[in-house]
Amino acid sequence: MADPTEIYTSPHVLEYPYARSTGPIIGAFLTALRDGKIVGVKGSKGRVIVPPTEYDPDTAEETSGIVDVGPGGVIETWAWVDTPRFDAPLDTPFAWALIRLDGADTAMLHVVAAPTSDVVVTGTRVTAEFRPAAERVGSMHDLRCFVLEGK
Amino acid sequence: MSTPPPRQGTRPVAIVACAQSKSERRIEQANEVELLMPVVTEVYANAGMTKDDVDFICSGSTDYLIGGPFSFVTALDAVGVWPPKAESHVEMDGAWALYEAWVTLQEEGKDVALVYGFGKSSLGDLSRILALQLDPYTMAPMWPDQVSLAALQAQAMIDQGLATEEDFARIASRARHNALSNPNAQVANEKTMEELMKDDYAVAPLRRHTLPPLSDGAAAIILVAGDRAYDVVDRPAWITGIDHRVDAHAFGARNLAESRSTTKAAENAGVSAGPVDIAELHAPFAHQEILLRRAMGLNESTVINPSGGPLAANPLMAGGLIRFIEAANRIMDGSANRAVAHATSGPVLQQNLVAVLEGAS
Amino acid sequence: MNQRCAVIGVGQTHHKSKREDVSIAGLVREAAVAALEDAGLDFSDIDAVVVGKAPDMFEGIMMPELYLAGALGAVGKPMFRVHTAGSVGGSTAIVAAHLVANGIHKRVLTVAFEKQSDSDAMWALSVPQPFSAPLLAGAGGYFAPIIRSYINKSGAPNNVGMKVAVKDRLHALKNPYAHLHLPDIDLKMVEESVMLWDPLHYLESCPSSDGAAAMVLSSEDVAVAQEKTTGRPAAWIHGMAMRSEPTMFAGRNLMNPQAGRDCAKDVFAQAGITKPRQELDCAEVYVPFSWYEPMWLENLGFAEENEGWKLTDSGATSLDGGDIPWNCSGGVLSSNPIGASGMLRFLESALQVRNMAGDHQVPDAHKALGHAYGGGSQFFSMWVVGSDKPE
Amino acid sequence: MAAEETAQGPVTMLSTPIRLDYNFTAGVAQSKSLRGYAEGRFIGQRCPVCKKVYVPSRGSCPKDAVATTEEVVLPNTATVTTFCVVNVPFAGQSIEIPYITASILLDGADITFMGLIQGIAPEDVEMGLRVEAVWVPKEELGPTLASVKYFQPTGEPNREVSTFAEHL
Repeated sequence: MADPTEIYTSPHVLEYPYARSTGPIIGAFLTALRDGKIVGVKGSKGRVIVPPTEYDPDTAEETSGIVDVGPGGVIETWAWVDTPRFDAPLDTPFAWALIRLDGADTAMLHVVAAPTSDVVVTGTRVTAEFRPAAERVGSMHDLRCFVLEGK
Repeated sequence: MSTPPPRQGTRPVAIVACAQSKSERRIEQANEVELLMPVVTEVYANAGMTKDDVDFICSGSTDYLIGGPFSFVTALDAVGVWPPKAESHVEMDGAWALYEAWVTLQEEGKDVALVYGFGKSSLGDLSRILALQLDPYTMAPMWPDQVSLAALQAQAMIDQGLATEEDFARIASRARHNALSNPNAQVANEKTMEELMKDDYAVAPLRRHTLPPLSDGAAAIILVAGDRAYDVVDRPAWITGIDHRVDAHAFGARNLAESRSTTKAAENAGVSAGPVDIAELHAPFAHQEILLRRAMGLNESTVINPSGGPLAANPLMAGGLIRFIEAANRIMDGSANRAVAHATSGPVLQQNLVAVLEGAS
Repeated sequence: MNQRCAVIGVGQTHHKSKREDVSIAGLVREAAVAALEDAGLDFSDIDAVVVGKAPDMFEGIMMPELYLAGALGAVGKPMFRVHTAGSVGGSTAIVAAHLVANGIHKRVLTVAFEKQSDSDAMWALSVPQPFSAPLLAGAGGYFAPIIRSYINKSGAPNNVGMKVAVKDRLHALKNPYAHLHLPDIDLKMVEESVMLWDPLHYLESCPSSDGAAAMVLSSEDVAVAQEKTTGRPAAWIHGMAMRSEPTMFAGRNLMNPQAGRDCAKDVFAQAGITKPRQELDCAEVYVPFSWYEPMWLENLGFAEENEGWKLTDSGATSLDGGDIPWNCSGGVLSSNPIGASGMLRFLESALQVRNMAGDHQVPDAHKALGHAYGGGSQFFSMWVVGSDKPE
Repeated sequence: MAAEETAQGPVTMLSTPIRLDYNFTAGVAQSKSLRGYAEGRFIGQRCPVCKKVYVPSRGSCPKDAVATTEEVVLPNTATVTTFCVVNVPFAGQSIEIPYITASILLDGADITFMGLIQGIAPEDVEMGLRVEAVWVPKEELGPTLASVKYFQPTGEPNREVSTFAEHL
């Protein structure tokens, strides 16, 4: 007989390979990443939004005009991860950071690879490090990480 | 009795009864129905009502906590929507379900509403689940976890000179102390700021004590419109102001160290129109309390999170509604005259709801 | 309702199985921008945004309205997210309308959507749950046995469902936004389509669509002003209601749920309607599987019990000469972006009484019903709209 | 992704696989039903208010909103109240199509649940068909409704639909 007080538990996996159509603006951004570049889009009053969206997030007005930004930029804020989660973009200690790319008016979320936490501070200049062209498919992961400029 | 006039709407609405489960890291013996049913039963008992007294029911929950569609549907089995009831559900914290109920009770003839929220954070990997709230093209594919995002916000506050790591620890110390007198709290102890500062970083600059616990829990409230509230309780907690606002999702496009949505909601709710005795702030991470307090313009005379707040117990989807309960209980028992309840949703405080609760003079 | 509330603008996307030309934000903006243009307003004029959609697993985004806040002009405003299963599009419209009718806001944008092609609705609705047998086979697997019960009980001829399937697809040919355009549709084509969930043929079932719907709801003063500005009439809400009952309980009437009957009774009482078939000019009713037309004809009081199929059979529900046309837009059987499907019913009822439905317009329609249901036929939302202001 | 690598046109699609791992808990009431399956029998629960028997029970009477605590062991025999023949393929499906799913009303129960019917040709199934549960071999029994392999006809005459109309 089964244990009359046992509470049954069971693993449950929810898994699906979502495939998302990007539309032209996000498509242009991902295409640029695949080509080893970063682009933004012009929003209301000409401010440059990165990553680009079809709309200016503050006014909802339609955006237009893809512009090149980066590959260098400045750390606006950061969070140092000593023990990366299994699903983190890097498996060695790194920083999540909001990075304002040169030519952009908004900051983008990505990761910064650095040897130690003390070299990652707000205001630090970083530059994009892409994966090799053959590995790039048109996703955020084409941009492997940012690294400290000149290091 | 002189019922305080509401700033929004035309009909005064009050919280008259509350119930909540004790928050726990993992409630294995209860599925959602079993978690919710005692809470709903208790709130009816506290109000001296039955399900037949209720004109409207609204709940808040999310499918992703359980990993299957329609989790709110099975939860209805705990509520007894028979004969059929006017009922609705928001895929938001229960605090927004309360908002919808408050709107519904503005209509004459709809006098009593049941509101509930429930969530079990223990079933999955909450940080990974919450990453699915992020922009699906440019953020979610990197699976940023909620602690790291909160740390970005905390660092922005430090950089802007708004807070220090010691401030965060002081808040956590006070929250745990306050939680000692809260029977529903999960994290309650006496630790000084100095002791807490010895904690490791979870994600720098956030040390472990600045993080909320993972909680399973449920909460329920009965709202009554008009003078009928006095039939239920001597001192109803009148909702004299309530508003909610959302910020841009692209948090690289806003100053993470401020919360414009909170400021606007607090203005519309009339927070500064009188002294605030206590405020229950839905600040899951310690630094967010400082941020929210600034955003609402609360001064030193306001007691913040006397229950211990989300740092002591934080069941997702019920956490905001519990802030209403903790604030309302202090109006109903006479220990406060004017209280603020706040709820948040989305990454790094994207969406915020603020309400002012008052007792009759 | 404390105050009058009107629909002053509507917008919808072209519904397709895959809208591969847009992102999710692009899809919802298409409907929202169209609704604002119809209303003669801008995003900046809007006081609050109410979003509805069905389970988040369809798109794999938890609470996607958070990500959509900027796309929908909600930043700095109240934004609300409703989820009441398949009825959500209707419930969302009602939640939005309450904000106006109960005096909280003057101009509310409400949007519902589904981008099902990002995943697969059959998968999302049939995710095997622990401890249960893997028998679920989408919504059809749930509803087909109930339909069999109805056929048995009512004594309806077997081809009534097929007649609904043909009629709604003929209607869809007159609606440029509809997903399915089947110019050669006839009974034979339906009969020869695969029997997916016996007794339901493939063509008696709804498609899976990408699409969005949006409406601008306003207070009376704004509606009157915008009618003058745009030259387009408003649709006035005469009644609205929601009802729910549990998924399963002993003695539950699955074919004719009490919650649906109660909801209809409430909404018709508010609108002063005692004989819906006579007093309404048309209805947009959530019929995802053909046989739900005769079943809902009974549930909503258009026909006596076991008599609903006779209305369908006689052609009474056809735009082509029927006295009470149902689903002139083609209905859910012709377009089914699940989260938006209910709102499309509400939206199409408003279009009819505004006399703006184009080729699928019921001549001179003054009063129409919008209806949605969801879950295990347990969540209902309905409204009645009219071309005249309610008393 | 392969297509994108070969054709270097603009990117229009993004693949975002999502996997979430959960540890589902059945709770007290459902565990009682599940324990029954592990023992090869149906355990229902009776509502203390309306006295109706729920199987499987989720711990409450959805109508009366009270906990159902009294256990009721139910037999293997049942009536098919209604059914459909599933002939639609979909992702994650584990049974070969076509198959029959039926609303199963166990003798002594007051609600139906979905079950698989085998041992009869689809065209011969009718409302009111009498069936019995066939369990998986004893060593394969587990706390899951999947312990019921399927239901098969008992050979008894069909029940009149009018005798179970309240369950439709």
